Amino acid sequence: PTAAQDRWDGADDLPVNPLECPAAEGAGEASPAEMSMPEYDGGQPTDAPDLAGQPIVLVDVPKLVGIGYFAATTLGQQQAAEELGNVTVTTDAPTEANIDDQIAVIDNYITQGVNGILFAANDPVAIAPVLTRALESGIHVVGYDANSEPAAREWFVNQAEFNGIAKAMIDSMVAEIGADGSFAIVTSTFTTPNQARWIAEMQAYQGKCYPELTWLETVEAQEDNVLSFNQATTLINKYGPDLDGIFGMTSVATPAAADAVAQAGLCAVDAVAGAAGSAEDAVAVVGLATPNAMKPYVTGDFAGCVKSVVLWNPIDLGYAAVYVLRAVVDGEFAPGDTSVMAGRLGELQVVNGSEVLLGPPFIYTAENIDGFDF
Amino acid sequence: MTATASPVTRPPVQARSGGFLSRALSFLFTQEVILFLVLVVLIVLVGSANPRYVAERNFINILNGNAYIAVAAIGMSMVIISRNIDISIGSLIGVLGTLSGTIAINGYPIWASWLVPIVAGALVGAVIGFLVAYLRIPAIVVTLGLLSILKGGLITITGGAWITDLPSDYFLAQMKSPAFSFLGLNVPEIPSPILLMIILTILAAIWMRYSTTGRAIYAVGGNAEAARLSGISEKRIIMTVFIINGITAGIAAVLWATQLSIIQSTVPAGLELQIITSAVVGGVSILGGIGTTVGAMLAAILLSAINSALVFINISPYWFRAVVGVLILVTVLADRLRRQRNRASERG
Amino acid sequence: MVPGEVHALLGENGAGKSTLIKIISGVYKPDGGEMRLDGKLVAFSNPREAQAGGIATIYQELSLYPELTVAENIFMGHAPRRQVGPVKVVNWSEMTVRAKEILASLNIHDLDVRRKVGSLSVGNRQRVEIAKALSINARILIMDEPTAALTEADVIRLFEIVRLLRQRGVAIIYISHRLGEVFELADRVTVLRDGQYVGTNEVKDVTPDHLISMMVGRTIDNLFPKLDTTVGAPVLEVRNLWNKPLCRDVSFQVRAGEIVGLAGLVGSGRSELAQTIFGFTPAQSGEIILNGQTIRVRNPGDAMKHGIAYVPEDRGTQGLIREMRIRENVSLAVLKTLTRTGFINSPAERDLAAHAIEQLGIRAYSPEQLVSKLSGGNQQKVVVSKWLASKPKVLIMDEPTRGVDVGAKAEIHRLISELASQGLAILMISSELPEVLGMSDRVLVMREGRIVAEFARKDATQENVVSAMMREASEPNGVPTPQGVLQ
Amino acid sequence: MTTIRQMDEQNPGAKFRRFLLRQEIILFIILTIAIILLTLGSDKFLTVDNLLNQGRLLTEIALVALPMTFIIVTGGIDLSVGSIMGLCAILLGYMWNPSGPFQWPLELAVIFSLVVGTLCGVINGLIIVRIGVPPLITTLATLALYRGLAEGISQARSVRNYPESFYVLGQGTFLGVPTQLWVVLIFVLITAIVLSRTVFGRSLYAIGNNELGARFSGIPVGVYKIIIYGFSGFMSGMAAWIFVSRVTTTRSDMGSGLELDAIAAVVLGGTSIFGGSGSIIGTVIGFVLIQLLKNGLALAGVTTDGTIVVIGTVLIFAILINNYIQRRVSAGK
Ligand SMILES: Nc1ncnc2c1ncn2[C@@H]1O[C@H](COP(=O)(O)OP(=O)(O)OP(=O)(O)O)[C@@H](O)[C@H]1O
Ligand SMILES: Nc1ncnc2c1ncn2[C@@H]1O[C@H](COP(=O)(O)OP(=O)(O)OP(=O)(O)O)[C@@H](O)[C@H]1O
Ligand SMILES: [Mg+2]
Ligand SMILES: [Mg+2]
Repeated sequence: PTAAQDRWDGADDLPVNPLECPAAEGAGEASPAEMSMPEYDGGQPTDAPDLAGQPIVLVDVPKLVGIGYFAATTLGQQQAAEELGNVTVTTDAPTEANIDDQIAVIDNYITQGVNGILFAANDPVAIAPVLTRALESGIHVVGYDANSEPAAREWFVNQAEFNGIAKAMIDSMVAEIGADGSFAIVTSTFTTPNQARWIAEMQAYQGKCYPELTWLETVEAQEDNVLSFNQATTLINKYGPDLDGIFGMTSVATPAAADAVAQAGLCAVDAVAGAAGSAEDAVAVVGLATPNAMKPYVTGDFAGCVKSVVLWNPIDLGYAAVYVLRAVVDGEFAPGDTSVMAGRLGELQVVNGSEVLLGPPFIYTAENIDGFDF
Repeated sequence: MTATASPVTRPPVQARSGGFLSRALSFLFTQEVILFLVLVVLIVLVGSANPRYVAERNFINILNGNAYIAVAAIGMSMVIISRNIDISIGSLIGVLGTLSGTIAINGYPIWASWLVPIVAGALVGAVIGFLVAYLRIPAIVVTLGLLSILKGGLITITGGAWITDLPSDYFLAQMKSPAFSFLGLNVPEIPSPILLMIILTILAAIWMRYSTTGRAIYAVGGNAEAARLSGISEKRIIMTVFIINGITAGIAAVLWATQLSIIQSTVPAGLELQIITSAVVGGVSILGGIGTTVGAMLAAILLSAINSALVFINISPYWFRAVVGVLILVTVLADRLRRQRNRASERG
Repeated sequence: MVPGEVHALLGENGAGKSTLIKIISGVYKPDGGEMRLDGKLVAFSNPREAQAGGIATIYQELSLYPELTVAENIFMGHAPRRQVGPVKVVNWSEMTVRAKEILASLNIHDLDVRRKVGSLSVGNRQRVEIAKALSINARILIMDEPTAALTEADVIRLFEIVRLLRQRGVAIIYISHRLGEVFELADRVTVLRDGQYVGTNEVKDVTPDHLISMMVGRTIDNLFPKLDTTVGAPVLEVRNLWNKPLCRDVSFQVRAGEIVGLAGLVGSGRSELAQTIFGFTPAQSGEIILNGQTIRVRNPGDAMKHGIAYVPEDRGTQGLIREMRIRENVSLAVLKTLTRTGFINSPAERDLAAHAIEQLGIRAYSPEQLVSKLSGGNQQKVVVSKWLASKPKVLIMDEPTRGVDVGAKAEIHRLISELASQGLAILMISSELPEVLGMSDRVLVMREGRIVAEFARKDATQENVVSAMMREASEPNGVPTPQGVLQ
Repeated sequence: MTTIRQMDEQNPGAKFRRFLLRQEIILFIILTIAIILLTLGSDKFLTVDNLLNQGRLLTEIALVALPMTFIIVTGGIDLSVGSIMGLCAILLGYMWNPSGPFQWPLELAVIFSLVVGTLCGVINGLIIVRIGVPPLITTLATLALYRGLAEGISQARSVRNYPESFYVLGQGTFLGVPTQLWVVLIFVLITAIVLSRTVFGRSLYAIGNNELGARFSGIPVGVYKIIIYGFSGFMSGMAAWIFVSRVTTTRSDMGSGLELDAIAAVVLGGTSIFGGSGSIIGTVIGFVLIQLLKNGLALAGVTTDGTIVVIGTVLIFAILINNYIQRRVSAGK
């Protein structure tokens, strides 16, 4: 949408598919997409050795190492590997979310000859050639968190559909600032595909359900928490009382934005020893983040600064990815199947042809957040 | 006046050549004064476009959030004045910040978590200094290697796990210091990063100008051979400079780590370029021998003020970096023209 | 050495004089032997210790900080300090005052101590270097060719200073290639050859010829072997050349086979003029005419294309690439002619270098030696040979024999004469008056950027030339005409 | 004196010893040792397929490291190469993009991006030469500027779906060897000959050792510098072209960090960061060594973070050993 571009929203320009508004709930949950299930559109490895039931060696290549989020997916993978007993997973990735380096890392593991590759792509297209090469070398490829072009991998474990996340985010924000508030966004970079997709879907959903919301602007903050903090602070200072809420689009940006709000004394609840401003000035923070990073603002020292954190469970995501790959190797999960068994997670549904859906996004609140540790 | 000027004006000895007026003029156009003027112009322009930019809180925030860069730029400018460079400084700050947090969550006293990184920084500085001064490996090579070692090593050791649950009295950078109240001045409480930045800059400026070691740094950077012949120990100076750089990196790391309730135990990307850019835009010559720490600090402030201003005046973030690049270029070109003019007037 | 003695150290280029004094002042470590100061055995492991021992040294190669002020350069390493509370800090005001005093004691009043040294002329830098050594209050002052970059007037001043110091009881080691100075100043003289001690004599007991034979191992009959040549048509002609500030409305010509000497005080603009003709600092206005044709010279490349060569005054920074080999230096200005379709013809290059070494008697063990490892004089020979290799029509030489020993000097002089007799037009800038007078067919005198006098060889006497150099600029035409607007 | 000279020429032993102790030879020995160790670490390492594949991956660094050698030999540096690469990649896609504003033929878009890359380098050169801003500062500023232009022009949109024929350069092979490796080979040969055998190359050394002296020798220092910075920009454009062809998409963050990798390769190759010495052969050994370490260590089971620790250490130690030996050699002379 052109109007959105003028606000540098950081959205991509792919087609959007907003979910039903909350009022119309009930009818909406049975997603119409399921009815017209598209054909399997993933790729297949050439001459993969039959290792059904045998030990396999996997490598996990997330976008980067060194952030809490991927530490959690790695944890989940290790849990799955331990449960299964016949899977070894090592995690290796660049130290910065850089597609050039990620390709080189994958390339090396192809040469080394692993049985399977799990990845979270820094760029869906750029990573495709090297993944295709992996498939051609008889290596199973399963993505999670950030997809590649479908033909370059077999399955993608989708943590939550983009429109689902978008809905949860906007709904949570509206619950705090009302349907006529105004908000800004702190994202990683405009070129990060997942974030761009979420923002696009948020825009579509907002346009459909809450047209009165004011969309101020989106700022970039890399995956750097000090930079995120500074950018959030700048937004707070720039808009003053005109700013009602901030979205953090990454697990780095959200706690940093919460810190910015807390240090500016703009938390909505006066749990923070008298430092809270009036409800008028308060700035709500909603975003994607891991629970541990957000506890201080939900139940800890700055309790109440943040009311809802949207996220799937990244441990489960990593866990599911390993189960999916094991099932593929064992021949229990093949194109055309509509579901797959994933250990403690039970049965997971196939959507969009070749994606395994982890489930609806989870919303952490003061009530439940202390039950999670990652 | 020369580029070795510092905030302390020189004794007003009447010069034989060049009248008082030209002298006053040339003082007016030192890099420091230019940076300051640019800063003022920026504040006035952006402030009139969006008055919230000049709000006291915004300014405090800008300074507060970037003080660690200015502090690191102090050490960096000394390194560059001595005709060396340190491109590992971003990684070092990441490592020392993580070290600080690790100490804090493991039940050691808070002062240890503030002090140990500084000592560790000094040690790393000593190692760099030793490699450069005694084993004669160029500083850029040593620090290029060290950059990889620190960056990779940090992740190998921490696995990228964030540090949370920091004790509540750990956050040095969030504390305010009633430092000036005892002077009876009606100054608002100044956040400690800003206070530290100012104090360290002034100390460094005085030291660079009034200590023999400080002068020797200029000598070594200006002409190492001559410095040796004047009996200055080049090796000792290089060691000193890198140790100080390590110390300021340690202080910067503590400010960096204590700003937020989470420490992201990774290396902040591109931080070394920000710090080096601050030093060179501040008038420190990459060829050694010229520059002041005050200039470096002003440049660090200016660059962060520009970043903030771009948000305030609604420049499309897609064009952010292009605008910053142009502004750096303009500052550098202005400095160049000034120097050429000065040289021409010296000759004429 | 005894207090109040001036002890001259002589030797050919590369004899080891500079090396010896660097050992004395703690720069190099001796392989063996001992050194006594006041009868006590001393060993300096670095220059600081030597300075503390009262030894101050003026090194042959200038060692200053271009970005620092004159005052700081003088006091680097031993700045006056002042107690502030518990710490000692540099006392800037005293530094300025004392720098002025020292310069004043050298009779130098026109040097602003707060100027950056980088903006000074070579001559002025040399003065700073002297002031720097004097600031140490040394008991022993070592001077390695201090007069190499000075003009007569400065030399006279320097001698006054040296005598003054001698009266104060300072012992002075004095290195120079100008024998006249030795006889004027020194009490005793020591000669070195190939790093070996040859002998020490009272100055009053020796003659110049005797010293030369001690140094060179043979005698030199004529230091200025000027050949009579037939002067041909003008080759280089300069008309109304302007390049402010130091080249003001200059016009002159140099004819084939003629050696024109250019004399002037430090900073009179001789080098500036030469560099303007050579295109290093292109002219603002005026004409350069070569063999009757006006040429445009925008950079040294242009000048070289037209056959103008320039031997610059400072070999270290301008003349040589010191970290490169002799071969590479000699061929640098003529690489284009040594190529086959862009590739360097290595055999031809080696021949060229070998020829140069032989022609000028450069003391090197191979053309592959790094120039930085040569002694000062031999380096100078490399610069000269580099420009001779370009087979120029006009050769401009700026201080061609600075720092060159008598033997080599005679060699270079003979070469200059020979080149002239082969029809080359030569413009020779020199601060050594005997050289100018001895070698030139014609002498031009420059002052404040203008050519103020011209003497034919027979009229060029010391008095004439010096008085033209020194005369106060009082003529009415001293005011710059608006001619700069021309063009 | 003559005796030394004769001795020097007649003693083949001494000559051989000097040859052995040359910078490049020592590096080559280090490389050989590394290869042996890495081969012991994994049997997948020393295979033709793996090595050829590594050739593909080192192309971009190799292409910018070659002109970087020229620049560092003159005592300069170019930090903007990664940003130029990003800008060229974006322009290539932007001008071609069939749904974009220009929709140029792909060939034209490639040529245009190469021209712009060259121009970016020339602008660096002009600022350095004409205005006299030191290279480090100039390219630090243009590092931000060119990357910013790439971001601004792309508006964070990527361009994909190039025609199949476009991928030959980045993914195809010629005579069994990855196409881009031939490109690297050709440029290695050209730059090596230019630097070691031509007037231009000799002049670069002269400039690096003593710029003023070079100017007094009639070398057109300014022109030469503009040429090499322009060449560096051109090669960044080449790297962008090959990279886009390899990964089939454009992103504005392509090539970030490339400058440090290239500089590391050059420096590891024995080129003095202060200018005046160095060689293309050294640089080639430098980038090959870095790439093989990355690859071989990964094959031996070392993770990426561990690998960069090793590379940093190797960089310091290689220079240390080399310095030590060179000093011994020159002391022995
Ligand atoms: N840095 C150096 N390394 C090795 N040898 C050197 C070095 N400098 C000079 N030499 C050699 O040492 C010898 C003595 O040189 P020195 O500079 O002492 O001569 P000098 O007597 O001062 O000559 P000049 O009159 O030309 O200055 C020469 O043969 C020279 O080649
Ligand atoms: N009186 C002066 N005041 C300021 N600068 C001066 C003065 N004299 C000379 N200079 C500077 O010194 C430089 C050297 O002048 P130039 O070399 O042309 O003189 P010269 O006659 O060759 O003297 P020298 O013997 O020092 O080489 C000039 O470019 C000028 O910048
Ligand atoms: Mg000497
Ligand atoms: Mg001169």
